[in-house]
Amino acid sequence: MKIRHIFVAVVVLLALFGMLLMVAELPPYGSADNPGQNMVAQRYINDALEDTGVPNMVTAVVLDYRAYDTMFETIVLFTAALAVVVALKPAEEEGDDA
Amino acid sequence: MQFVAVDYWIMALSLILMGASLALFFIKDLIHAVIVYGAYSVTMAVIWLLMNTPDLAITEAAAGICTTVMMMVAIYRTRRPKKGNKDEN
Amino acid sequence: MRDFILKRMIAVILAFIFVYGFYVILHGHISPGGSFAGGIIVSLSFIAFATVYGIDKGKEKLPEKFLVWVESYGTLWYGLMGLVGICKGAPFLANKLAGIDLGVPGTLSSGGLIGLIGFGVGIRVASTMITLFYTLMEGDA
Amino acid sequence: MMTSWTTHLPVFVVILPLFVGFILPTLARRLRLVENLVIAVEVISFVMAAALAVLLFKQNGSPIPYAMGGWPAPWGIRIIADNLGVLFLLVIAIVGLPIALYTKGNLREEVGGRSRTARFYALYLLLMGALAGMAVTNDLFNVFVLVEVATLSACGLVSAHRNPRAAEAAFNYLILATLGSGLVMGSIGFLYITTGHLNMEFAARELAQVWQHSPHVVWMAASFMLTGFGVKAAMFPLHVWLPDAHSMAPTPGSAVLSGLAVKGYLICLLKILYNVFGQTLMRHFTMHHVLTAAGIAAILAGSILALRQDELKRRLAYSTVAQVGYIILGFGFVNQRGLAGSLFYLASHALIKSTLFLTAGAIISATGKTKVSELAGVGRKMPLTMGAFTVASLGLVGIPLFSGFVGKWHLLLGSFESGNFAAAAVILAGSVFCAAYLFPILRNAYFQETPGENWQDPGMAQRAAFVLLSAAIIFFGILPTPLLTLAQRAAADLLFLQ
Amino acid sequence: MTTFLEKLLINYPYVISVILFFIGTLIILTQSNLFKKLLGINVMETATFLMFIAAGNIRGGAVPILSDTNAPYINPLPSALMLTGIVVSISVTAFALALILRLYREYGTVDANEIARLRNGGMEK
Amino acid sequence: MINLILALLSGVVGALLTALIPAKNDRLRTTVVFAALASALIFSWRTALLVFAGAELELTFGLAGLTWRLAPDPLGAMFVLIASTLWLVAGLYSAGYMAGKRNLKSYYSFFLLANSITLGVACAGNLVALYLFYELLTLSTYPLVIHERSAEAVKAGAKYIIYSLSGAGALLAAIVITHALTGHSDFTSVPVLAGQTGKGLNWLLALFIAGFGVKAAIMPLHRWLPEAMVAPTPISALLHAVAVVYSGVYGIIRVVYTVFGPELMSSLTFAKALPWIASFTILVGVMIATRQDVLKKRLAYHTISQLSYILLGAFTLQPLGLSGAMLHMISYSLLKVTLFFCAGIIAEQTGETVVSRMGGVGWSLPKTMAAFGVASLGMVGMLPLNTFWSKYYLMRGGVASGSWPLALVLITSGIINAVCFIPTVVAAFKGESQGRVHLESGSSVSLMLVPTVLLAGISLLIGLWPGLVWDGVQAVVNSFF
Repeated sequence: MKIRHIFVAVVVLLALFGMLLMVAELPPYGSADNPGQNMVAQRYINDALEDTGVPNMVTAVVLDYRAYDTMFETIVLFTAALAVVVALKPAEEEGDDA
Repeated sequence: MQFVAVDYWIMALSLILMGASLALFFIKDLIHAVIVYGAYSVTMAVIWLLMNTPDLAITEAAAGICTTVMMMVAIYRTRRPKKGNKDEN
Repeated sequence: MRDFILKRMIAVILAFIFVYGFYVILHGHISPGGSFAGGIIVSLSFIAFATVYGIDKGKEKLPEKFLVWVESYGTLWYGLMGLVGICKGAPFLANKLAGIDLGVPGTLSSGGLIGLIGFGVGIRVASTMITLFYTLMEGDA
Repeated sequence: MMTSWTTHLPVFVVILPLFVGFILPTLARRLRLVENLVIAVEVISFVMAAALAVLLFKQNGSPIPYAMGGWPAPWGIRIIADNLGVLFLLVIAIVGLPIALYTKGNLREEVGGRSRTARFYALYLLLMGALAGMAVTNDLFNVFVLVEVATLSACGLVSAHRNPRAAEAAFNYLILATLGSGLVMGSIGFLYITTGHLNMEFAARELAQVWQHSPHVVWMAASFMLTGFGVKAAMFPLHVWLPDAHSMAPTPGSAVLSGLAVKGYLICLLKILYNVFGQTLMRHFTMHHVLTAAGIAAILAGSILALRQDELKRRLAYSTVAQVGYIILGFGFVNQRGLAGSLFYLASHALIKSTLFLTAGAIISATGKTKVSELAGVGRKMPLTMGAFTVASLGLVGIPLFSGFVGKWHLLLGSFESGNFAAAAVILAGSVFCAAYLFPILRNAYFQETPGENWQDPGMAQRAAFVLLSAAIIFFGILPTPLLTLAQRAAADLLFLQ
Repeated sequence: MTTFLEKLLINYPYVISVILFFIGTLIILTQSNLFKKLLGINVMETATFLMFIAAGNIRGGAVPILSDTNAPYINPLPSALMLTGIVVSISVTAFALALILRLYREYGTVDANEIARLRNGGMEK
Repeated sequence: MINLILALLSGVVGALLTALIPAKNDRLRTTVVFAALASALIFSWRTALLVFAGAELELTFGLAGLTWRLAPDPLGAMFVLIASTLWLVAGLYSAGYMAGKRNLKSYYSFFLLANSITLGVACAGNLVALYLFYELLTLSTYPLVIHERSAEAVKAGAKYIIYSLSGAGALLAAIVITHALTGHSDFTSVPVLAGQTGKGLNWLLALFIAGFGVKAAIMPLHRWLPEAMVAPTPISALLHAVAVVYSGVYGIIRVVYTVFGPELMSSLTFAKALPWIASFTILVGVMIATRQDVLKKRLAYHTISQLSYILLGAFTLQPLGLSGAMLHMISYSLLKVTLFFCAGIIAEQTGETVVSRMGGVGWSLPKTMAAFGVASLGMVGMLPLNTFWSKYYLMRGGVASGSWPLALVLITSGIINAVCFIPTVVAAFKGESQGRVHLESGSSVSLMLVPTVLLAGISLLIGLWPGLVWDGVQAVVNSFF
């Protein structure tokens, strides 16, 4: 068990080092000209009100621009509810319908 | 790149985050661990608030509480005295 | 747990939590928050109720069968809102393109389908959370 | 009206199973209706997938895009029913129908009461919908969400079995798969931060310009992506959850997990590797060598582990590890033949492995025996079941005129084209191993003394499922052209050959 | 030409999220208590969320709700994505808790090693 | 054309019918089996004669994205003749040997199926079809190997199938490479790989030889063959001394003459090593055979040795060598089947399988032992028997190819063969008659004896009048040179 833990720790530390190398190459945090603030974000910011009629851009993105994702998001929650019931409901309970 | 006050706030709060997450390694009592996680989650929500995303901050706060409550419930249920191992985690 | 003061306190606070949750759901598109956070807040009020007054009492108020219906048809509601677009000759999940009136920005009824979808999602998130809680509380007896 | 319905096909094929899945829990009292609904959904899905394929062939393989909500590509989510997607949609539809038939009236023993069964069906349909979504998705974050739906529903399917060990298998699966999706999400995050796009085409275009400034980002994104999907798709060293999960799940669950779910993750990985990183970056960062090495290791290790199992379903589960190796190996060849072979092999393995699991489940429930060594004489008592098992085994070994052969043939062509002779040797050795772990089952079943017990083929629906599956295996072995053309075009698309 | 450490300091939210990510991963991989594993998953996922959100943030930017500020609005896309992410993480947590409860019902413990031991012992019988 | 199809189908149809007939109905099954064997025989002969007369038969299918071609040429026709004739004889012998034994249904079904598939191997018109039939042959003969269902049989079967499938794997790799190089693999008068250059061809040849060499039992790949002798005697005689192993030998000749072609072969380094590999197998095989005490094992190792005679002839790349190979293919098959049949009769009648305890058997079973003696003489290569001619041409071929030691190898091997078999025959007639032991197996001696003696007679006839088969042999040789 112990050896496995050490192995895991070494692997994770190596990966951590790689990640730090990577972080140094990422565009600087908080800058207004990051790749993230490109035409995609600009359209969400500038046209959201006109496109969707809501001032909250996050909601505009969640429920309109990327509504397809959000549909799957609700499905994830639905799946979890189903799975929880399947996992915990006793197998023999005839006539019971939840 | 100049740091502003918000940055220092975030750094300070992130120390709490790291402390809380490291504490998860060592805390034996699960209830305590979950409480620590709740604190972690609220701190995270505050950080997100500082990062200009109030939507997420609200959601994370709610979700953190929800997670904490569910875990509490589950932990209490796995502590029913069965075979006398009441204090075992 | 079965403390009198606690029960009274909760009874008062719960109403506020409940109403606040619905506020968050309904104002998701004009202020911070959203249907998901609001749904959780609504569910938390019920969870608190069930915790304090006992799960059975909670089930009296919200039977599991009802929750299943809300969950299923709440999720379906989202899809049906998407189909509105198709019925109007626009793509799936279209809102403005489907010719829905977007209303006056900043009001509760604005945003066309967004408000409707958000409300459905909020309700069903709440019911799902309550289901999860019920099941975890006494799923395997 | 006709045209409008066909333009909406790519989305209908995704949402139909989902919509029906939503309402199934409320119909728990009427299980008959639920079963018939599921079968109907599968039939309609098949028709729609076939219609999409016809449409695609009519326009010579140029993809059918669909902008969700009408928002154009970089802003909204645009799904694309291209050759790859339609190929996988067809596979889902062809495999899904027999599995649905198999479940008819057959879940009581493994799953339990009505509400559980209804939810099992709902989870099954959600998984199908998520897989269909993966087939047509073209958006990085959409991939993540679909992967999550698939993971949760797959875990739900595993945990639906009454056996206590199923819960443990599901938990391990859930933890590792969530770790995997955390890695995938991290990787998507890196890509998003550097490129600012989530749409695969735009991200690829942007990445091609910026990757030289941030090679480590590409490194980490690629390795996270490979590890994350590797965990989910059971690439060899990361397969630890698979044997438990796939052997503990209820039989239809095992079939759909081994046959389709793993393939869905592989399709997503393929899309991201080739559509976002592109073959230039793959070669530059030697990702193809990693894939090839992982494939070789998986084939050898999976086969050897499978040989050592005595429990039938576990043996099949390890066999999946080995067969996933073939597909990964094909991804690593980075040429059209290898990719086409890999995709065809993916389709053929989906058919074959679901047949194997379904027949194994039928045998286990009829005989009550789970060990390979105890199954003497099953072939005589359950001719149809064992016949389907035989067809699938021959297909998996790669006997000509069964579907596995076509895939192996093209994989071999690909491996020679990329000059990778070790891979070719491993592909062939894998066939021999495959024979070594499957043929003893057949030998026991046909050439051992038949016990006097009253074992019987399962009911009509199940038999229909077996007949359909084995017919498909033979059909695609003899006339692979439709699928193979799709696979070749998909490979050309992925490599940007025109 | 900024040095490596300076770059790290500029990108400190990413560093934090990376560290948290690995702490979470380590908790998952090394802790045998199932609840701890679950907490590890949550830590890991929130770390990823943090990374996304930091990617969308602009220092001195404005909340992405239309108002009459002059500050640039921050990118709403990562927030939208992370809403989905939070739902996913809560779903996973709920399901994992259900499985833990079922495992507890079957084995009477919530320790992975213990469960493995009990199962193998059960198989020998 | 119709002859070819009927020849191929009669075995399959017979197998299906046999599988449908109830297990108890012996009489009906025998009828069906012989009808199928006879029709296979008749139509194969007609096909073969058409081919020898110069007719071009060709059937093409486009399946699995590949072209599958059936086109027998003189070489294939020769194999068709040998296989279909011996199959009927072995069927006759089986009727005697297997009478009253268990699992007859599966035995005859797979017996007939293997007949069709072997004819398919012979008629295959391109590598892909050849591979298909080659693979199917493994699968259809596997049940015959494990016919006894004993642990030993199962182990032998596992070994057989692993070896064969590994070989088929190497073959598949080779075929895929050939396909990638030329885009087709049809057997025509122009060799498939004609005009190709490159060092890789050596490896390709090695892959081909390894693929077919497993069934042809070239020395390092031979280990499955002695083990497969646990099968019933007709199966050992027909499949593991003739049909299955000939499919390997046939495949190698195909590869050498139709895929690579003599010209290309003579330029390859590996091709120069091949006669020596064959020689090694000849000598070592027969030496091991001499040390075996169990008769069937001795015959098995002897088979390994003799198969390489044929290969040696083919590897000389000389018309004379190929003539020798063809002649040996015919002669050896007749003699080896005789030997196995005798071994089967001895085992069934006296219960004796070990050579050292066969003293006096000759007096109990005079006709059998006489046939055995004739066949033994043939294995040595004595004059009145057909193998004399084949060895003669093999030696001439070896010398013509410029390596006179090859002739020496053949002579040495003949001497060892004599050491191997003559003492057995002599011992059998030494000592007292042991009396006939009647085992209660219900097997019929006369049904076993007739084919045995018949084959020995044919061998003598060919030995005395080799012109009987010479035309066919010349046709094969002319089709390649």
